[in-house]
Order: sequence, then structure tokens, then C-alpha cells
Amino acid sequence: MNQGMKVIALGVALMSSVAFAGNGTTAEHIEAATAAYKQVSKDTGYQWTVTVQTIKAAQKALDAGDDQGARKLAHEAMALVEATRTQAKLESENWKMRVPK
Amino acid sequence: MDRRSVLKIAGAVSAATAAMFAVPRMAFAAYSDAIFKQKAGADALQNAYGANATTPSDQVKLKAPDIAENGAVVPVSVETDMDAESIAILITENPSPLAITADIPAGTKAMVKTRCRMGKTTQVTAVVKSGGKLYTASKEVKVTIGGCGG
Amino acid sequence: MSSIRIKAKDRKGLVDVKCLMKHNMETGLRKDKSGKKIPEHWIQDVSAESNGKVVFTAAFNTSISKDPYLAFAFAGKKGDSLKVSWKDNTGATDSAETVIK
Amino acid sequence: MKKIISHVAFGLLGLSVSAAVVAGPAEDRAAFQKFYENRFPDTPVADFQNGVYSILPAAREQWEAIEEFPPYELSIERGEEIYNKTFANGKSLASCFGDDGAVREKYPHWDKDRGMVVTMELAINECLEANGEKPLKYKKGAMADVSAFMSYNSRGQSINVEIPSDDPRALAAYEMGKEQFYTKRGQLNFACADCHMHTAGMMYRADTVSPAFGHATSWPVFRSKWQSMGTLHRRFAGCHNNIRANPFKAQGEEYRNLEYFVTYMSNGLEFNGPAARK
Repeated sequence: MNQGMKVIALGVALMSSVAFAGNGTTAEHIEAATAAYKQVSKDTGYQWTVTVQTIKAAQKALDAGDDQGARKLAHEAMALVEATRTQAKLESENWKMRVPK
Repeated sequence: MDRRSVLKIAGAVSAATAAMFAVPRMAFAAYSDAIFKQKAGADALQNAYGANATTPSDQVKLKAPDIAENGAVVPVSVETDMDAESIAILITENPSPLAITADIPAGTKAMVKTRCRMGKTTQVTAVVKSGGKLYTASKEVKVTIGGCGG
Repeated sequence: MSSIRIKAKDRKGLVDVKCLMKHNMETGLRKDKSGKKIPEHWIQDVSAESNGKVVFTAAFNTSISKDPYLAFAFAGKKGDSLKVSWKDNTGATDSAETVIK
Repeated sequence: MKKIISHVAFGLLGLSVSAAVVAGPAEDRAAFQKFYENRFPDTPVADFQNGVYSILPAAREQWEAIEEFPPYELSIERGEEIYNKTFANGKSLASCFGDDGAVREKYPHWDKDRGMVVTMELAINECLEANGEKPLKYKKGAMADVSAFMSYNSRGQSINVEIPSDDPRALAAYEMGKEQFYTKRGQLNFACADCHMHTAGMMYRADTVSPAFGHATSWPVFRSKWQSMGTLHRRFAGCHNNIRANPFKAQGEEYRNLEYFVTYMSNGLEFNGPAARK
């Protein structure tokens, strides 16, 4: 798990450029969120349930022709990925504080 | 609980199943929709006991939790020292409130324990029929939605 | 094997009986995965006989929990027989017999 | 004066160094158990094996009413049948675990040859597969029944999980379980320890959370919420889902090591499964 942490900084750098650039099609935004989701899974060894649910919702919205809604959800999924990373980063040290001495 | 006793009972039960093929002579209390499908407890009592005037009595001992751990399985027990002919349990907020009637023949203790379903926070009433009259004890059972599903 | 488990114990002339009856006790309100209502199916009547004499009868509504539990007590003694039977709304019946301990 | 200070400093340094050196599983466990004993001074230590009922008298009464004729007895019977069923090769689970399967105290244990934690449920499936039988699903159903039967026959055995000091991989597995227990996960940002240690006994909406001391003792359980039997790993997964973290695979390395840690923390209590829970 610790070696995963080292990859995190790189991962954050990679994804932020795609996610919040605002250009590109909505499908591309969903793709980017999916890729980021897979990457964070690999890096941290775990995942939030809501992230994949949000990606699925984005795809569903896009399929239903709701481009704006889909884009919003894709960005939300990206934010969840980032939050997952931040949590893992903080927790790589913080968990030790909860151990009773 | 002692594990051996359970294994023994299991053995006794399976031995008994062999005798089961003969159709048993049933002596059931005769469930009836006219009693149990009533939407009002008073109507259910009227149809079950021919009366629905009730008197609260501290001789009716009702045991049910203040807060149910799980509304699907709420332990309820009713007991009385009165000379009872029948015991019933009403769960006011259920679609049909009457949950159970138990007939108590001579020589049987005026007591019944079971587990009930409660859809939401509800008044639970124990009814004891004694000398043709109905005596009751009630309490509220809180049914909550838990925080931890899993 | 019978659907009924009985524990019956003589405690100074009073026999403590505890029964557990395996039965789904369908309320008729539940829906299955396809959204179809599961028809009501529940034990309506329970009867207990000791040495051929009825010692307890009860009628259940659908508000009795799944795998119903029933406890009662009657004047009897060790070595007596005890038979517990149920009948559900489809007309199905089952019974089990034990010797009081 | 200077001398005194340096002595004190040296003394402190020495203390902290020695503490760092000896702080291993045994010290972890002592501190863990002490935490709960301080938090719940009214609970006799041995009673922690009864989960939330050890700290919640009102719920305990309902639990005791359920235990009068617990729904898991049917599971024990089913488990016994499966346990004694003859395999195609003429053997049975009894060939692996003895006539009554009273082997709960042997699990979880560190398997040095394979370099992994072996749990009872894993061992059950390995016995099945070694004899050409189909393995069982780990979370519920037949596996929970067999586990219930074996646990029942093992009631009263003391929990005495060992972390062998001659194999650093065992300590690493323990440490992984420990990290799991204390690390915040999921969108709700909870660690096992947040609920079941630091706020144990407090309410989360309508539920009081159980103390983790004693968590591993009573499995499998019949949970009213499930209306069925489930194994410890089913519950682990349920908890992870609750905090919106993807659960790990039942009997995967993560949960086996978590079981290793949690059970080790309850050393000194007794195995008392199966049990009824809300």
C-alpha cells in the first residue's frame, strides 16, 4: 500500500489537466473520470462505492441525451477520485494516531 | 445454552418424525379472517371474543422493549395471575392489529411469548380474557430505522 | 425433518415449552426482485397436545415474525409426550412430537 | 544543573527508544483491551464477547429473549448435515476436522509454509477442494451453516491467536490488518476504529455501535437485519459498504489479515458463536 502512495502525486498531476479543462466532449470527460477511477484504485488499493455509481449515472445521463447533466456528473466523479486520493494520502500516516498507547 | 441439549433434542425430533406419517388429529384454535383481517383492534376483539370493552389492569403483565432492536423480530410476552381463558396481542399501527390469540385451557399457565413484526413505532396491547371480560396492559414500542445496514 | 423444533422441560410440575417453527410467514406485502407481490403465506393455527389432551392453541396473523417462536407452559411431567402442529393458509400442515424432559 | 538536564534527556530518550523497540502485538493488545476496560468500566471483561449487548442493557433483554430459542439453531442443524455428508471419494468434512469439528480455537492462524493467514472458512473450502468437492460461497448459506455447527461445538474455547515471532511475514500480516482497522476509508471517512473504538457505545442514528473488543468471538451470526446467517467477512463487507468504500473480497488477503488482527485483539475471551445479532 505504501508504494502506492508514491504514485499518488503523479496521478493527481495527470488527472487534473483533463478533468477541469472544460473542453472536450462529455464522453471524453466520462472516459477521463473512468480512467482516473481505475488509476486511483490501483494506486491506493481501494475505492469508494459512490465513484463508480456516479460514473454510471453520468453515462446514463449522456445516453439519455442530457449532456449537461452527464458532464456535471463526470466532474463530480472526478472530484470523488481526487477526494479518495487525498484521503489515502492523509491516512498513510494519520491512522497511527488512532492506535491507543 | 448447553450445546449437548440441542443435539439431543435434534435427535429426539428426528426420531419423532417417523411417527408423523399418520395424519394427526388437529385441534386448532380455528383462525378466521373475520377476526384477524380487521383494520381496527376493537373490531378484531369483538369478533374474537364477542366483546370489545376493555379495562386496563396491572394484573396483565406485558413485556416488550421500549425501543425495538429490529422491527421484524420484536420479542413480546404476556402473563397474568388471573384465571385466563384467552390471551391476545394487538399491535395498533400494523395494517391488521391483532397479531395472535392464544387459548388457555384449564391446567395451562396464562402465559404466551412470541416475536412480532412492527412496521413503525406503535402501541402494543396485551388483552386477557378472564371471566368473560377483557383486561389490558399497553406500552409503546419505538421502531427506528437503524444507522448501520450492512 | 419436521419444520418444528420443540424444547419441553418439566420444572416442578409445570412444563416449559419453547417452539421454533420454520416458516417464511409471508405478509403478502413484500415484493420479489421483479416487483411482483409475493403472495401471503403464513401459519394460521398452532396446537399443542400432551398425552392426547390439548394443552395450548394459538392463531397467528401475518405479523408474527418469520420462523415463528412460541413459548407457553402447562401442568405436566417428565416423560409425558408433547405434540405440536401447525396449519398454514394454504392448508399445509406439519407436526413434531417429543418427550418432556 | 546541566548534568541533571542531560540525564533527564538521556532518560527520556532511553525510555522512548525502548518503548519503540518493544511495542509489538502484545503491547498493542494490552493497550487495546485497556481502552475498552476504561471506557466501559461496568462491563465484566469476559462479557465483551457478547458484542453491543455487553454495554447496552435494554438491547440485551431483547437479545436474551431471542437467544431463548435462537434462529441459528436451524443453521447448526443444516451445518451438521453438510458436515457429515459423504464426499464422492468417501470422505467428509469430518475427515479434515474430526468428528465434531470443534476446532474453532485453531483459527485464524499463521501458516508458515504458505506464508498466509488461514481462517476456518478458508480451511473448510480447502478441505472440500482437496477432496474434489465444490467450494462454498464465503459470506452466507451453506458455509455459514457449517461454520455455525463447528463454532457451536467449539463454544468455550479460548481465543489465543499467535503472531509467531520467528516469521516476519506473520508480523507484516498483522500490521496490515492493524492498518486496515485504523485507516479511514470510503466517502463517509470512517475507520473501523472511529466507530467501534473511539465512539463505541455511542449512537449512529438509531444504532449504538459495538465495541471492537469481542468482535471476532461470536461468528457466524444470525442477523435480524439479514434474516439469515452470515460470516464475519460478510459483515466486514457490509461495514465497508455502509461507509461507502468498496468491500474487499471475502477471504481475500485484506479481510483475512483484518480477521487476524481483530481476533488477536480479543485474545483471552472465548469463542461463543454462533450468535444472534440485531
